[in-house]
Amino acid sequence: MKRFMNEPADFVRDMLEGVALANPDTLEYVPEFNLIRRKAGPSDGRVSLIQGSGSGHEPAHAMLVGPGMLDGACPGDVFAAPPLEYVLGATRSLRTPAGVVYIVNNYTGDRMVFEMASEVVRAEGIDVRTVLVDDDVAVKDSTYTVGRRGIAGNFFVIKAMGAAAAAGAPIDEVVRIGEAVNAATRSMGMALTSCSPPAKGAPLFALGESEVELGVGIHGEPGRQRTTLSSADQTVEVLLGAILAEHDVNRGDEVAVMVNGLGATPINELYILYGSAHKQLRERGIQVRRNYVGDYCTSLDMAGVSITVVKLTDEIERLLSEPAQIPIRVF
Amino acid sequence: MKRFMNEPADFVRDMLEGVALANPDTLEYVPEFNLIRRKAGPSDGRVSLIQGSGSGHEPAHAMLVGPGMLDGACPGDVFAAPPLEYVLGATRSLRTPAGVVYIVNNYTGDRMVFEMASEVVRAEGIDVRTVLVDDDVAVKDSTYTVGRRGIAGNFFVIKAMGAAAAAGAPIDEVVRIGEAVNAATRSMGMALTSCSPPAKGAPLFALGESEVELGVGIHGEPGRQRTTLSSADQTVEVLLGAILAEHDVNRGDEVAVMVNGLGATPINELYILYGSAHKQLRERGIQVRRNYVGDYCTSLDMAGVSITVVKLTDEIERLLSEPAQIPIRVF
Amino acid sequence: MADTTDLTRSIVRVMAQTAIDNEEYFGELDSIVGDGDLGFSLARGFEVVAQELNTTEDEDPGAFLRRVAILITSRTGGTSGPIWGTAFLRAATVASAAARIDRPTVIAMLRAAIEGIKARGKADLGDKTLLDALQPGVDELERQFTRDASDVEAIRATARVMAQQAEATATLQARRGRASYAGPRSIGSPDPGAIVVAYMMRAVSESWK
Amino acid sequence: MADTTDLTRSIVRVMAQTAIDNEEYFGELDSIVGDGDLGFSLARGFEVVAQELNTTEDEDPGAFLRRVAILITSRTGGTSGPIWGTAFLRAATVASAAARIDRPTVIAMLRAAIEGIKARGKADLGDKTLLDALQPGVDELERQFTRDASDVEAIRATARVMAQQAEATATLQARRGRASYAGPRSIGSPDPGAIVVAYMMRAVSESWK
Ligand SMILES: Nc1ncnc2c1ncn2[C@@H]1O[C@H](COP(=O)(O)OP(=O)(O)O)[C@@H](O)[C@H]1O
Ligand SMILES: Nc1ncnc2c1ncn2[C@@H]1O[C@H](COP(=O)(O)OP(=O)(O)O)[C@@H](O)[C@H]1O
Ligand SMILES: [Mg+2]
Ligand SMILES: [Mg+2]
Ligand SMILES: [Mg+2]
Ligand SMILES: [Mg+2]
Repeated sequence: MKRFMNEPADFVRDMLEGVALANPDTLEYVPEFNLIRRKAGPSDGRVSLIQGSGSGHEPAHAMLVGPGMLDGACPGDVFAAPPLEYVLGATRSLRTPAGVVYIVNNYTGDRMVFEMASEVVRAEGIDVRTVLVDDDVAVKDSTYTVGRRGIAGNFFVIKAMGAAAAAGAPIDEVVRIGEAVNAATRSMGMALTSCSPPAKGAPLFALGESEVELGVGIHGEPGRQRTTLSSADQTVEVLLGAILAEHDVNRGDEVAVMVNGLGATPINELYILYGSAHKQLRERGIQVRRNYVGDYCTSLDMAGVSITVVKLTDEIERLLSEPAQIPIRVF
Repeated sequence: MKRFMNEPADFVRDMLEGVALANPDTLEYVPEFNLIRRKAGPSDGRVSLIQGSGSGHEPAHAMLVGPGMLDGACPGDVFAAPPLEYVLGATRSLRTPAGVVYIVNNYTGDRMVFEMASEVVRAEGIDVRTVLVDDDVAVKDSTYTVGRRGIAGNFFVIKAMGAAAAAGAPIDEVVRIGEAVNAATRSMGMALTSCSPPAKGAPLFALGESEVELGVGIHGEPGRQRTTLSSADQTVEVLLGAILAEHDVNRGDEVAVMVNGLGATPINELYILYGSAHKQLRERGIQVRRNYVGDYCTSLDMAGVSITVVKLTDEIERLLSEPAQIPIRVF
Repeated sequence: MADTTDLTRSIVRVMAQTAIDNEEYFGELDSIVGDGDLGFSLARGFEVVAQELNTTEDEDPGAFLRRVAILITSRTGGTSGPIWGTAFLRAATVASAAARIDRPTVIAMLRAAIEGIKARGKADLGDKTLLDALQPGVDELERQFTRDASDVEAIRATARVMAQQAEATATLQARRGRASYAGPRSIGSPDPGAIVVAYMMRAVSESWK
Repeated sequence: MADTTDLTRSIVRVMAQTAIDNEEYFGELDSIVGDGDLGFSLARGFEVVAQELNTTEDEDPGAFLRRVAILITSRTGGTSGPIWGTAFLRAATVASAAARIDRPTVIAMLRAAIEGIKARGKADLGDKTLLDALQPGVDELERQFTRDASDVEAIRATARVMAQQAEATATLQARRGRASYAGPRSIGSPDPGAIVVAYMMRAVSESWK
């Protein structure tokens, strides 16, 4: 496994430093807490949005910080929820009288550390709330499981909450919006290859010549089954089928669709998949009103894709269309 | 080699269709000529910009069409310059009284077909010009070679010419700007893995466990040498060293820097490289005024990177900072 | 008091060293059905603990363990940070409340740690977590104390049981944590967290003089 | 005239079929030092030529070859489109100007094609292109004509020389086209374009009755 890095232990630090150097006017890097924060910080009247999570999913979440999106992100090391200290440091650095909302992907480690942080900072007088993201339909949500995972759908939750917070919405409203978007969002992924964590320097799992992991998690967690790669059209059929089976999207509805690369999938393949998804949804009488094609939430160097479908209401559509500005940009 | 596609022969068509479906308000797809064109087309008073080249380099060039960038792109099949018919079809579809400029990467096939097209459409009364892009310093430019190749630097040439054309600059001026930006732009790449053309279904070349191809071309052409992968810092040192040795950039100058992924390199690694590049340039007294980190000109599913340095003048900096709108976007 | 403080410090030192020495191996274990970060997370957390051990003064075991708990909680990433931090914190609380650290206190500290993990992780015995090595180990330690075994004997027996039980988690299907996503595919390899506590116990037993 | 038109058509048909049948192999050859698209490009271009052959009326060889040239030029991607299109166009021009397609005219057509390729590609003998098989082949054909060999003899000898010369390009370093980027590393494998023309000539020779 070859990759561009210095010491594996410095992978996250070097990356975050690069992000800050590339955005010197708008972002600041606080190495102590792995924190990328808006230089300006949130103004007093505004709710502050923080996302933790492990690293290795870039652009999520350290590269989603900026006006109209996150106020800060304090990622842990690769695939590891951030230590409590990072979350506390980030929260104290970005607190406002209007309150702080944590956007947390539904994983054991992430939930625990944000729960602990909430206890601590609440005692310091910070009004802190949490919005959980759990869009991955690959995992059944029941009381016998740890529940659905949060994957690429978190982009929409962040985007909508970011727009609401930027407009000065009170904390209850920002949380309501986050929960509404999460409830309207379902995703599923497929891996063509495993990712290789930098420290390990080797793949987490092995897939055969034509084998894929259907429903893979963004940390290389297993999905629903190992199966054989078929055509782009059939791949989309399987993923969309699984998503819509767990989604309240019907003929006549409007949706936002994301075709998300998992790290090593070229954009030409993503557009082939998007074309399929667009046409298959159209055949089902569902209209794609907004689309997102590219890498939004990755799993290091994994070749693969996830598809996300967001059921649009007028409110969600409006929030998604508000301007925002983050490190990930073209020009 | 696993990839998301239907029939290999439909790779380019399916991708272009996806691009058009994702941008129904602004783009149009003309299958006959593999043409992605601005729906509105260039207005009469404006110079029209067309880029051909082979496919497999996405987002270049089919995903760089839009206001402030290209008016159309008519890619050939994967790694193959477009047939004459495509170029003629694109030109006739996008001609304006102000003239048409071809932006051509310096490869034998591309040059030939655009030369032939120029002859034909000139006879039809179209004022057509060509700007060649040859930013890749891996190849020595001498009369005994076919000259430097055009790689990721073409983004800057297109961007600046696009801004000039959008502002209504006459054709001579648009060409002058393109040539000036090309002259101010140097790049070099490095491959960690080979790309695998869809029709072949296997890698074009093989690299060992820790081997890299220094100076690789975007069609998998060999570069300067096979060598061993070292740290990100050292990789940047080698690439920047080679670029600056062939570039008139000196202490006190301002530059734009692009760290371009070749298709399968995750963005976290690109930001690690960017951080190194930023710091190394700073040490040389060169200030990075604009930066571009992401996939701009790829080689299918190749893992690797290229770095581009553009020496900025006030004019170039102004043109690069003008707004533009293309399929590649975040929101 | 100096004695039990020294003892506590030396046990924690052995645990920390185990986490640091086995960073790669624990990462390997976690990469079979998990995400491979366990070794890194524990090593970074316990590294700070090891440093602290070299710089701080003696104090009573409760206060010492609380400091360790805070260091682990605040510096360890992943699920391990909250889980291990909570365990140390609960043990510290029992130690501070006790008049002295005798055998019943040790058992009470360990039971409190176990309850802390269960509460924090919403996990129970059989879910295929470190609990499946820890709890049978503590049961064994208590049994040994009841039959008045020597320290060395008791600790050796505990280490043996924990090693066995850690290996035995291979037969379980994970119901908590990341491994649970693998469903039936989680069967066949032991829980990495369970192996970690067994390794630590073995190291403590080997270091016991 | 019908005779030479038929002959021209059948030669072009064999060339087209060779390009179509060997798409994968020619692509393989081009992927050794090139970019692997040669097979695809030629197959797509000659496919259109083959279709056209089935649908169009008889006409004089010059007009026919001009139509082939335009089809190839307009439908073939890569360097091959302009190169092969130009070659056919130049041959067509000589054919149209000639009173009849006799042996000197055939040689003149082929020489014109070679000059066309040289001009379009700014290439010369020894640059490791299809010229390095084509030109020695035409030299041989002319020699055979001079010594009044039969058509079959002449064509067989030409095919033999072209095959040899195509293989011999392996010893050359590429100075034109994409392979030239490989510098000394281009030595060791034959030029794919040269192999293509040798294959086509062999097919023509085998089909000759
Ligand atoms: N809910 C839980 N309660 C208790 N222990 C748990 C729980 N989930 C996981 N563990 C333990 O934590 C170990 C994994 O730790 P770590 O790698 O830090 O977690 P992750 O990477 O999944 O966040 C497992 O081997 C298991 O022993
Ligand atoms: N400048 C040139 N002049 C003549 N023939 C050339 C030239 N460059 C390449 N060729 C021929 O074209 C062949 C490659 O064709 P093709 O694969 O279509 O080109 P590319 O992919 O490089 O655009 C070479 O094998 C060689 O025979
Ligand atoms: Mg983890
Ligand atoms: Mg080519
Ligand atoms: Mg783990
Ligand atoms: Mg080629």
